[in-house]
Amino acid sequence: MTKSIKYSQAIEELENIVNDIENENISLDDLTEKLKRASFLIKTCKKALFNTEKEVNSILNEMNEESNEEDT
Amino acid sequence: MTKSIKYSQAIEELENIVNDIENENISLDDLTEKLKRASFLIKTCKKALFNTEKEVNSILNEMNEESNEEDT
Amino acid sequence: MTKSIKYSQAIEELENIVNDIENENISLDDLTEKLKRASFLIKTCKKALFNTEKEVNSILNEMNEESNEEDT
Amino acid sequence: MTKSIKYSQAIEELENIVNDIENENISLDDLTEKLKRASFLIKTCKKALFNTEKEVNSILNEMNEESNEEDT
Amino acid sequence: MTKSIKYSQAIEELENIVNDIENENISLDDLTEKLKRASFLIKTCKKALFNTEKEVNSILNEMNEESNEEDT
Amino acid sequence: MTKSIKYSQAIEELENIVNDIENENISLDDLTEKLKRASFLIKTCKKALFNTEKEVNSILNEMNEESNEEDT
Amino acid sequence: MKEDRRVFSLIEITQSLRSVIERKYNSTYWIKAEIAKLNFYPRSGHCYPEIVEKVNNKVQAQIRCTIWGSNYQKINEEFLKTVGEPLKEGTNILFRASISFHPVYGLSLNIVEVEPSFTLGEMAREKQKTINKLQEENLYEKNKKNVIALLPSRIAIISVETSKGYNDFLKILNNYPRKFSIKHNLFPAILQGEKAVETVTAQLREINKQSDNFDAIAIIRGGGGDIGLNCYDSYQMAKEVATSPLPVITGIGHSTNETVVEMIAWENKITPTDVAYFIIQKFEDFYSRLEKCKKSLIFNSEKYVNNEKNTIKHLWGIISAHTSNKIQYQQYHITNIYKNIKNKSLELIKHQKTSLSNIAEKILQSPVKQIYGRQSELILYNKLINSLTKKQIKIEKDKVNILKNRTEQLNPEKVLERGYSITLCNNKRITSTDSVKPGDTIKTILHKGKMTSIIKTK
Repeated sequence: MTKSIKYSQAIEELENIVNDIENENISLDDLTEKLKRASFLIKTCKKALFNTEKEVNSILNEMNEESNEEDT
Repeated sequence: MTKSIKYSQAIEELENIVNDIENENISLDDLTEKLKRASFLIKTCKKALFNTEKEVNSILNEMNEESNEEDT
Repeated sequence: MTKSIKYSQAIEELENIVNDIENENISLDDLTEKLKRASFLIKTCKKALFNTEKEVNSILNEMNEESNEEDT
Repeated sequence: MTKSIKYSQAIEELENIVNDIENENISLDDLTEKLKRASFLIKTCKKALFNTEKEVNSILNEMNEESNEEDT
Repeated sequence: MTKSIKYSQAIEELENIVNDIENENISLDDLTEKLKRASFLIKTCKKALFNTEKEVNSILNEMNEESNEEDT
Repeated sequence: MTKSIKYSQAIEELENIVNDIENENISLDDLTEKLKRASFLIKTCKKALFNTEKEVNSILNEMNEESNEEDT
Repeated sequence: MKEDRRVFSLIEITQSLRSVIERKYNSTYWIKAEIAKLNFYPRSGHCYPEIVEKVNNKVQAQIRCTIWGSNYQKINEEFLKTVGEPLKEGTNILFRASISFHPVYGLSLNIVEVEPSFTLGEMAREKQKTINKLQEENLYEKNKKNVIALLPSRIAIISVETSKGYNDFLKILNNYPRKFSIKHNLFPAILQGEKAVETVTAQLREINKQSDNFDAIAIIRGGGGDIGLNCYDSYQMAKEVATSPLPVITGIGHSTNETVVEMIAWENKITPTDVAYFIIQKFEDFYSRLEKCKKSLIFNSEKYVNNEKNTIKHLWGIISAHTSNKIQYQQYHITNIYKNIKNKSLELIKHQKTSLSNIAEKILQSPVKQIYGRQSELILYNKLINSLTKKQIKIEKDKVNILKNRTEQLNPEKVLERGYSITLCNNKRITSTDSVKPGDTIKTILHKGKMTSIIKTK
């Protein structure tokens, strides 16, 4: 997967896949394909989430530290 | 941040960001960016406050000294 | 300050500034300017009061001396 | 002072000045001027009183001498 | 004084002056004039009294002498 | 008019004068005149008391003439 | 001369009369009558009154009486003592008498006793009659209404030159220390007894004729005791007194009851001395009025002048005091004004200082407060962003996890793991036996491995 897939697009595709599987008769071969894609997308999202959380935490920590510095 | 951003504008932007986050109008993809902006704005405001405080204190001290001189 | 600012006008302007600050009608951006103006006006008024007091005392003393001369 | 200012008028004006100062109808800007006027009026009144007293005393003394002559 | 001012008129005028002075109807400006007039009136009255007394005494002496003649 | 009526008039006039002087109903200006008249009336009445009829009549006539003169 | 005629001698007759009368009237009798004539003989001391009874002034009965000298003195004394008058003509009396007849003197009453109180009553009746008559004629108060001259200097005197009263009167007037001009003319008259009425009345008439020459009439009597005064009760005299245009002053001098004349007189002074003093008093009154006037004139003229002197002094005192006060007050007033101006000016400056420093203080405090407010605002934003961001990440995480779970449940591998298998016929998943018939070849997918079978029965 290239970096070009955005988290929001990934979530959308994932939701579509899950919906499709749940509501339609898909051939077993397709199912396997779809599940593979879903598994990939989930991984992608988790990565994105993980990265974002790391970044956010770092920014928040910075902000907090600053205000703590000033407060103390 | 250039000096062209006024404190009052900065506060307004901050309020908007907070609102957006609160109402989940921001996708995770933009979250980091927005947070960075918010962090920047808060830093900017703090700096502005800090500067104003310094200036105010210097004016007040000057005034105080003067009135003390006259009173004594 | 030029002599053109009257004491009474200065006091009125000062009272307006106080009101504005108290009612938070002033943005932080203008606070320093207003405060500088206030400081200037207070200085001006003090000077005016000081001068008036000196003059008043001198007139009163003159009046008093005369009446003492005549009384004795 | 010209003779045209009467003692009674002077006293009335003085009382008005006292009232104005008491009721703070005078701004600080005008105080010095008013006091100068008051000083002038008081001087005038004292002169008038002094002259009247001299004249009155001379008449009273004259009459007293006469009645002493008659009584003895 | 001309004979045209009668004692009774003089007394009446004096009483009016007394009333005016007592009721403070006289301003300091007029005080000297009033006092001069009063002084003049008093002098006039004294003269009139002196003359009357002399005449009265002469009439009374005459009366006394006559009655002594008759009683003896 | 009989003599005795004249006496009563004379003494009545006298007593009126006496009352007027006693109660100070006359002005000082008239005192001498009144006293002269009283003195004359006393003289007249005394003569009526002590003298012979002839003398009394002449005095009474005199008195009458005088009072007529005064009345006119 | 006829034979059968019986002739008596006078003596026989008179003796017979005498014996008849003495036999018939052998007692004494009380009789009332008026004495017409007294007929008193001083030498012998006997009295032979003629007594009468009158009706309408006509004599209806008359008889001669005898009072023997020895009785007369006693009777007369007693009568005088009680009645104030002696027995005299015109007096009504009540008496006790015996009746006697004397051959020579004829019939007479021998009076042995007189009752004086009867006469007294009769006189009182007469006096009351006079008073009543005067009152009926509106004369009783008439003389009193006269006005006496202020100085009654001409007095008409009715008296007798020889009377003690008149002399007393003159003595008082002449010896009085102040020689007042009092003149008096004597009009002589009898002042008591029967003739008094006539003479006094006549003189009153005479004086009234020339009333312009007099100021008053004085009737003066004295030294005659209390006897013979009932003439002053006579209507005739009283009327003359009452109608006189001059005031009548009486000085009749007695100690018994007031007579009618005295009652109606302008003034009754009783004694002549009092009359003199009364007249003098009028002069004295006038004199003292004059003296009072003189004294008052002397005292009050001087007092008047002195009062005026004091008035002037007082007025001048007020004027000079007030003038000085006024100047002092004005000096004080100006000093006050100066003090006021000074205090108020300094107060004004002080007040301005205070209000300026108040303003300064507010200015000093307000910005700091504002900055604190802004700082805490920023901290609040910081915290909000912090928590909101974290919250959003958590929400996203949850969302992803839910999707992952759902995906995993859809994966058949999980079912196969627990011993289930998938049956395919013609590569299609079958869920019911209806879609196969015996003899069909079916493929079974297990958790591990696949197998192919042929259906025998159904």
